[in-house]
Amino acid sequence: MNITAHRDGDGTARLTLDGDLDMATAGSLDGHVVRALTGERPRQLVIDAAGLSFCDSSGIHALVRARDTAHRHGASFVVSNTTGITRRTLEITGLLGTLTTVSPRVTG
Amino acid sequence: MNITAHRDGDGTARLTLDGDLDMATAGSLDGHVVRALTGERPRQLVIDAAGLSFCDSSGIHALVRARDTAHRHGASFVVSNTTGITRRTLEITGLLGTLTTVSPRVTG
Amino acid sequence: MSTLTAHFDLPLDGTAPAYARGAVVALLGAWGLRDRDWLDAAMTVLSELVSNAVRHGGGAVVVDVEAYGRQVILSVADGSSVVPRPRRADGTGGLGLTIINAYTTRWYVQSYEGGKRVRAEMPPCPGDGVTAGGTSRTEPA
Amino acid sequence: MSTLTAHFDLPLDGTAPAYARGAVVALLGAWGLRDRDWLDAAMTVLSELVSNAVRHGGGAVVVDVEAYGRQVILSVADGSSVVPRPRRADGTGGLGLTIINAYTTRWYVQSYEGGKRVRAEMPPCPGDGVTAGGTSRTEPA
Ligand SMILES: Nc1ncnc2c1ncn2[C@@H]1O[C@H](COP(=O)(O)OP(=O)(O)O)[C@@H](O)[C@H]1O
Ligand SMILES: Nc1ncnc2c1ncn2[C@@H]1O[C@H](COP(=O)(O)OP(=O)(O)O)[C@@H](O)[C@H]1O
Repeated sequence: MNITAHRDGDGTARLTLDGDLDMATAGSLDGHVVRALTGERPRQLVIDAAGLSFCDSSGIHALVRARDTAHRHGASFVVSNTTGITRRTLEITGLLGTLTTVSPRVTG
Repeated sequence: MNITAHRDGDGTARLTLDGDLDMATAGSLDGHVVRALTGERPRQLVIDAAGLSFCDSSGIHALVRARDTAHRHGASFVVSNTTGITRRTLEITGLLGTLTTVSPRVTG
Repeated sequence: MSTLTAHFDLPLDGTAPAYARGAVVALLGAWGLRDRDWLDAAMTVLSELVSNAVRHGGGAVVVDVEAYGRQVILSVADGSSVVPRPRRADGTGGLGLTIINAYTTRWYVQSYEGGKRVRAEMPPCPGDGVTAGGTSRTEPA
Repeated sequence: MSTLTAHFDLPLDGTAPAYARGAVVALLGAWGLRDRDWLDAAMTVLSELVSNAVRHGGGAVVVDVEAYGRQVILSVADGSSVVPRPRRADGTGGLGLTIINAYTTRWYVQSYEGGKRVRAEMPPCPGDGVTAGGTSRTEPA
């Protein structure tokens, strides 16, 4: 699993995933999410899953945690470009809509 | 195994290997060698092994056959850019020098 | 119809699911079971089973793969006799059995050498490839 | 010291060596045996053994991998009772046993279920990785 962090001009933090998201690599995503949300606080966190070749429940839980963390930091959240087995597994678990529709930042 | 054929201006036919050369892929090299040597006859056949990630005895025999075929077609022959396990195995079999030193075309 | 089997030990390690997927996808490929979507589903099931064995099971983790023609059973044994039970999903877990349910035709638990073994039966792999006799020439990835 | 084993069937097919390498490199990785040069040599030995079983052996091909700590034995059984003998190399073959000789500490032939089994003992894998207890966190490739 390779994770690349980008910061767009419009206040979007983008994490691009490449490889397999599972028990061994979920912790690395957790770390990247926290780093992306601290410092210069983004308005939105986008996780680009185009290069995600595999994702099991450990991976899905990491995506759910990423969403919760983004909301806690006042950022909106979305997983973009899900394909193949990742998309099928998100569908099965009932989380496809939740994770792939932009969930608005909570303003408190 | 991916094999790409190039023809240089100076009459060199070049086959670039990418992947594993073994029982399953040696026949594909045989075919490429014959095609590279027919038609516009090259003065030299170069097999570029920089992308060769694995080569066992089936692969080495295919390289030996390539050399014999090149010589029969009046072309000189060399395997270039051998590294790692391929180079070690060529050394062990005593064929490193034979295959990686340009063997002159036989003019008959 | 040919029967082909594989049996191997896995250490209790966070990397066990990934290595297990790598080994089993190659074995299934050798057996001519190469349908991409089916393999993806089978690897997801295997990954859930191994992750659960590492996370909740402990002891020796043993993987068995059996193919009866294009019918495949994936089994993962561990040292705990606790039987997996679906639980409500939260941020830390609870989706594994849901996924196993969805991708298998059935799954069940057997007792196995002081611990247990979870057996997951996959729907048949589409296509027709090598059998023990061997005919397919598809090149491995 | 931990003992870890794997055992699997292979159909008689030209792609069997490649798939066998894929499966065994993942298994050895799971077992913490991840030294690149050592794995390359082990995969070469395995490839020669499986190629010979497919080419000369026939019948059922069965692979066994045993790790006693960092000491590994690769075994490949086939249905022929003919014992491999070095032959002079030519354009079609004869280098396999030379390569097996060079990369193993020793190899020998056992009779096995009506056929034979060639066992190849590798030199110990350098480094220190997971044992059955499991500690390494190296990510699979
Ligand atoms: N191999 C196992 N050994 C013991 N208990 C298990 C095993 N697999 C699953 N369980 C139990 O079943 C529950 C549900 O499993 P699962 O749906 O995979 O969710 P998760 O593992 O993410 O908690 C687990 O929380 C655990 O209590
Ligand atoms: N598994 C086997 N079963 C029967 N004979 C074998 C086996 N492996 C090797 N041999 C015999 O030993 C000879 C030498 O083997 P090897 O050095 O690997 O060369 P090659 O297989 O390329 O001919 C073979 O030609 C074959 O006659």
